[in-house]
Amino acid sequence: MENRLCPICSRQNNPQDTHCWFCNAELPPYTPGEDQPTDWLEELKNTDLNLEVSSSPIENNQDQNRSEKESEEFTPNWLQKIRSREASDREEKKANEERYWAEKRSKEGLPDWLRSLNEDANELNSIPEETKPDVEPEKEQPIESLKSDEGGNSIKADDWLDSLKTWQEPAEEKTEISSSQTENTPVASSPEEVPEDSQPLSEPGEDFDLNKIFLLSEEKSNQELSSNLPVEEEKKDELIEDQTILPEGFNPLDQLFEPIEDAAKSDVVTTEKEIADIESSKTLDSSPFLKNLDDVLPFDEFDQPLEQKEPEPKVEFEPEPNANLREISSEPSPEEITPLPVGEVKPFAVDMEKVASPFTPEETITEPFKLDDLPEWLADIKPGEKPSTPVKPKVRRPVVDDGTPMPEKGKLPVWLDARRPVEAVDLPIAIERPKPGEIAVEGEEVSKIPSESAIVAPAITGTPSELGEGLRVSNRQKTNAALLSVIATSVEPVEVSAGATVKIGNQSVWRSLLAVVFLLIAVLGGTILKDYYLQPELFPEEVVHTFTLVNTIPLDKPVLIAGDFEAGFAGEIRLTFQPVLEHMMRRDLNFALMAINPVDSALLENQITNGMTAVPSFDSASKVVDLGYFPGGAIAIQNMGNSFSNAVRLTADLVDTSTHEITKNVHLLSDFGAIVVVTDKSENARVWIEQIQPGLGETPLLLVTSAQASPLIIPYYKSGQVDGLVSGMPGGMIYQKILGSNTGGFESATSMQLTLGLMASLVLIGGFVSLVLPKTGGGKRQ
Amino acid sequence: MTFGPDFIWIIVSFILTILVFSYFLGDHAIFRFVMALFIGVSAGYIAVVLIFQVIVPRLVVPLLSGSQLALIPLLLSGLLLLKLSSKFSRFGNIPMAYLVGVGAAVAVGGAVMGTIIGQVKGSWNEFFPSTGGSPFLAYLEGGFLLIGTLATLAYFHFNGKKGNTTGGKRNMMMSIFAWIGRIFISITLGVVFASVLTAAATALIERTDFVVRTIQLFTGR
Amino acid sequence: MKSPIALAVAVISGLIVLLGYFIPSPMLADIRTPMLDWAVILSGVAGLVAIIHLVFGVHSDRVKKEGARQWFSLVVILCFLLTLVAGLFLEPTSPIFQKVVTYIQTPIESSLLAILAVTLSFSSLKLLQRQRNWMGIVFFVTVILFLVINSGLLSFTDRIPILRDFLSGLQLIPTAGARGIVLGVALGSLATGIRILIGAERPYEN
Amino acid sequence: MSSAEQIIGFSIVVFFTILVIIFSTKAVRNRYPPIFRKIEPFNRLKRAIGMAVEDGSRLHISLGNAQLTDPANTSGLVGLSALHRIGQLTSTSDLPPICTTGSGGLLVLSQDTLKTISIETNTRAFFDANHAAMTGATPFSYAAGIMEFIDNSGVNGNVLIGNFGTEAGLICESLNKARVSVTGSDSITAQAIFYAATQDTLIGEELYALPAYLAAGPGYLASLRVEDIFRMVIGGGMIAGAILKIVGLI
Repeated sequence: MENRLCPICSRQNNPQDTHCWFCNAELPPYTPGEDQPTDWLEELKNTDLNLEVSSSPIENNQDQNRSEKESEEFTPNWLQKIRSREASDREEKKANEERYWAEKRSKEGLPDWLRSLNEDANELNSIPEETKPDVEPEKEQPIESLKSDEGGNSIKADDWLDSLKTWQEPAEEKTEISSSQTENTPVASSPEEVPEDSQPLSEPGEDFDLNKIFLLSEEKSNQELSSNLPVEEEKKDELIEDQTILPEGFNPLDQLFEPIEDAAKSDVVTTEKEIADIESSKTLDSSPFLKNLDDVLPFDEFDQPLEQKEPEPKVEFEPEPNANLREISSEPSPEEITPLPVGEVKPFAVDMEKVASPFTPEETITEPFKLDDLPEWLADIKPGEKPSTPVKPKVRRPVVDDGTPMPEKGKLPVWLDARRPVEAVDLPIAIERPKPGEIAVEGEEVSKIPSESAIVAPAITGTPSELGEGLRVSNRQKTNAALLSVIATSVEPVEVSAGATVKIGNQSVWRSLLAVVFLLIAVLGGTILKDYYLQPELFPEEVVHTFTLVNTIPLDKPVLIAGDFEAGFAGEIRLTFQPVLEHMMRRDLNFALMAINPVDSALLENQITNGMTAVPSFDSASKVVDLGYFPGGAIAIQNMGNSFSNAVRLTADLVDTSTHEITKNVHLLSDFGAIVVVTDKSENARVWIEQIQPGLGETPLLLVTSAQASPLIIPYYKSGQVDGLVSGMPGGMIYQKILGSNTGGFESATSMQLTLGLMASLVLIGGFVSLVLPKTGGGKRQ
Repeated sequence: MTFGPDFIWIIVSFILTILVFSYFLGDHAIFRFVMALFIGVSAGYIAVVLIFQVIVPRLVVPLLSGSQLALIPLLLSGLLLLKLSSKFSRFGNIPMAYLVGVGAAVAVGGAVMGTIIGQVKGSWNEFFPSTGGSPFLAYLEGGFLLIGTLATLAYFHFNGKKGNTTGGKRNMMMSIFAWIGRIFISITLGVVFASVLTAAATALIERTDFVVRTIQLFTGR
Repeated sequence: MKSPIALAVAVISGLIVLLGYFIPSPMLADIRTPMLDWAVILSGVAGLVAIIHLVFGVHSDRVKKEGARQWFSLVVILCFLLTLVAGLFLEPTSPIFQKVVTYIQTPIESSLLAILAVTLSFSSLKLLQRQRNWMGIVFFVTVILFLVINSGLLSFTDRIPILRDFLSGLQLIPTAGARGIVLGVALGSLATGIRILIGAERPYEN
Repeated sequence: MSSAEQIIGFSIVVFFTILVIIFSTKAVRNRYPPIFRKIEPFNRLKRAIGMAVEDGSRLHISLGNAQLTDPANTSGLVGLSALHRIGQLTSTSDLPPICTTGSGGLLVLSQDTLKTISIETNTRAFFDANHAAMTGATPFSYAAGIMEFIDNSGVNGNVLIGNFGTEAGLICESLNKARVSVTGSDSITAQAIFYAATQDTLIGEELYALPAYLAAGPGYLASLRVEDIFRMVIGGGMIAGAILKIVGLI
């Protein structure tokens, strides 16, 4: 092989080049016997996947040289054109390079910040002895070239673009290192091992630093921000560090889905026309994917867009798209950073990774593709497992790029297409053919979104649809998108309920009918059938015990009634608590009402008023004190457990509790005759049991709860932590029966039994029907 | 029944119940109207309660009585109110930090002292025979509960083996326990769900009963 | 904005309150009790801030915009103002003002809960379609069984000792399951709380 | 509360903290990389996040109605962490997530979180304080408010993480139109309702793992590992105590 490989971007250059024609990185000295770099996919296939080269739709040739020859043999016209254009461009570049070298030689030294960057980069690049590959000197080169790149950035492009480049490089570099490692190691590692393997490389060897771990270097000075590069280097470290801890589905794309990430990166660079053009043409030479896809997709499919792209006029550097690009990559430009207050800008690298992380193939994988990683992805394409439906070229085929991409409203911008999360591909939609005559952006067919689904944020002027203007998608992206389509067609489409709307309509009818049945039963049970209910054979022990305890409450001590329930449960609580309250009123006990929930003060007062109709002798004015709303939830209850008089100083009428007739002798909760907690939630009850009960001594803790809380409270009653329990309407009815009163509830007993019976039948029928019907992807998905 | 203010309130209550029940026919404008009313009224009520039963007795009264300690919550409250301003909202970070810090401590304290120690002790107590009960039965019951609790805990075990960071699998032993735990969890959730349905059914019956009674009141039957 | 003061406030206040759980020192209690009181006050003020934002932020914004939500927000604002004014004049302990709860809030909330009876039953119809696995089937059977038990239709089993013991034993299972769930939740709470107390999680910063 | 219990409690807190810090260090993470079991709802959530970016729809995160002074607040705080992470992940979408709560404290925190996201991801133009709201002051009005708040907001995925009660059933009603709804609560009642009414329910402690599974940071991963260790310790303590109880030593 005559060409020289760039250690940064892994692309081939002429042997005489000193700098990479694509990324301007310094090339290592040329050695005639230099090995071809292995790409990870090739390795993957050799080791893990065992794909049969001949049969796989994405087959990769084992013999790189052979593939080169083949590609030369079949070089189509369009490729020849591109290459001839490349040649002319190279000549132009050469002149620039010479100028650059001269400049570089004239430089006496590097600025401090760049030197430190170099050190950092070396540290980053340092490889443990045992794993250090032989090609280390070559690997040192990229850093050098990176340095020189940065040094010369004033020549080339604007600052932000350079910073973007440097940002890209660590990932590339890392891939390079890992591929070199595997090249030198007999036992090839799978791509998912790459981060682990390369982890030590990225480790600066520092010990635990809480700030770094948790804060991700949040305190950045303005100086650091403006000088960008050292910061970038730090972020690089973190980026690499985080790669090891990212969970499934959030591995950075450069590890898991390198080609797409590359494409995305190239996207960022496309604003510089030369790079963009070369990128697109060179991709055809070097991308393993293209070689694979050559078998799947006829060359003429790629022909058209490239030919159209070629005569494209030079794109001017426009500030607006650049700003958008910054947003895409989450890279704040220096101009944008400057006005920000110190510390408001998060480290870029971390953010970028975080932002990019959903676009990993893993998720795709969960549902339509059943893949966990890129390698597994490919693993799913078994030898000979070509798509059952032959790929329709027109569907996958990149459409004309007229050089002025104007994404339509409601469609994703090109850059997002390039970075789009694979898992989000709604396959039936994704392979939809563009409408005739529709001018679509390249690669758009993969990400075609129905316009009705795109909702534009109100009051936001610049949507990403607009932000995507002026961007182009490289051929690498196109090939990757095409690859996805190939894979997509081989996977069963996601089940989409076609008649969702109809079903929803039907559902509301069924639900209305069901509601009518429920209401009818409730009405009939409360009127005509009200005497036909089944009486319990035995009274529950806890209710009987509660009744006994209420009978033993000393008359000289007040009872604390704490309401901790929602207004929605007031009906059920009334039926449950009314007989207990009536019993206590009959005993002429004093009450202190406390509302843990703001509405309970009113509801408890209301129950006292109702009780007075049954017990008219009860004088609520002198027997009841309203302590009002007691805010603070659990901590307030805990405080009250420590000292009631300190925690509750005032009544609802702002009278001091220590002077009030009913509460003046109460200092601790144990000074009450009984604590009655009325609640609808088991969690609330648990707070009372855990925080209050241990300090109550002889004072009984009685719980009156909604039916929904009872299953989780009964164990506390059985273990003796709760002294009495009345729960739900049935509990209230039994208490009424023991008390010999009628506070309501008996009239509803039949309704209750019939309603619950109906519910049980419905669940049963629904269950059996469900077993017959196919499983849904989830009710919510409809 | 006299046609006094209470009667008007009952009519209001009746109408509101019917309007909410109209949701059975679908989500429509009238139902939305009631929801808007509900949101507005409940927000107003809570605001009044917060002012009169939290701010006044706990902040204003101590301040008026000359407590200098009350100046701290006053200052913090003032800073917190700045959260309403987009310009000065950052000054509200300090009271929020205070609130979050205290909240976290309460959560940690409650989790450790209330739940972890409380529940572990509770599981021990299951082995204590109740008065007059057979010790063997208590051990059997306690053992059953202990296995159930341990299995449920095993279900939540996150560490796995083989695979990437969040794609691992449980080991064999843990899988068996987790399977048992899953049964316990299912039964627990099933029992609680049945109880929720019971509570909801009670509300349905209570409301239907109210509607029927009110209609009877109107018709004089 | 990252502020070391906010971090210090969160960590120190949290640690003081937390230590109060473990160290029974009267001096610590003297500091801790007012600190908890302040938290309660701040929680109330935060509630007010949220209500003001809801009414004069979210809903008043919507009133200004054209659309179907306009009238909805208008009703919210009017009802809020009416209730607030009434409350400020009458005070919350007034029996008249309390009718807001007993005759407006309670019927609406109870009716919403009643609606749940139907909607949850309806959801349960498709339960096994969604959760067709062992866990779903056990859940399904349990729901049916306990609905029947709660209805009282099995009250005859009280006379049959074996059945009575079986049903009583069945009710032990939720105890074990709930204990496991509660312990798990406590571990999660502990982890979350500790992350905040060591400053690893700072939701209060912007 | 006995002093022995207080010592045990204090030890639990101290050791838990130390272990979280140790497992957060790079050295430990690299030497013993964490591997956690697969939890299907999280995969669906990741997919929903991707979908939200893809099809220009929103994600709605609801944090429940726990007060910050309540021990149940941690589930809401976990919801906040999830909001933060989801906000970062969907920052390339033109519709940032919206957030609803039923508690004042959580509202303020969620607004701060949304603001932080907008700063971190350079999307301040998209920040709107009204994207977070306390939709109602009581649990039921909060649920009713959610119905209205997310209606016509382009919401196609919901994440309900926090403390809920029975109102969870009402909230589920408003989720029906969404593609994915991941739900979790520390309340057993809400868990039961979610399990019956939604597809992707996180049971118990699983909800606390959400930020870790969304790769929110090493602290979250470390917490999960320490939780596992303490789960073992608790299990061991229960068994040991039971034996001692049977023997009659305690």
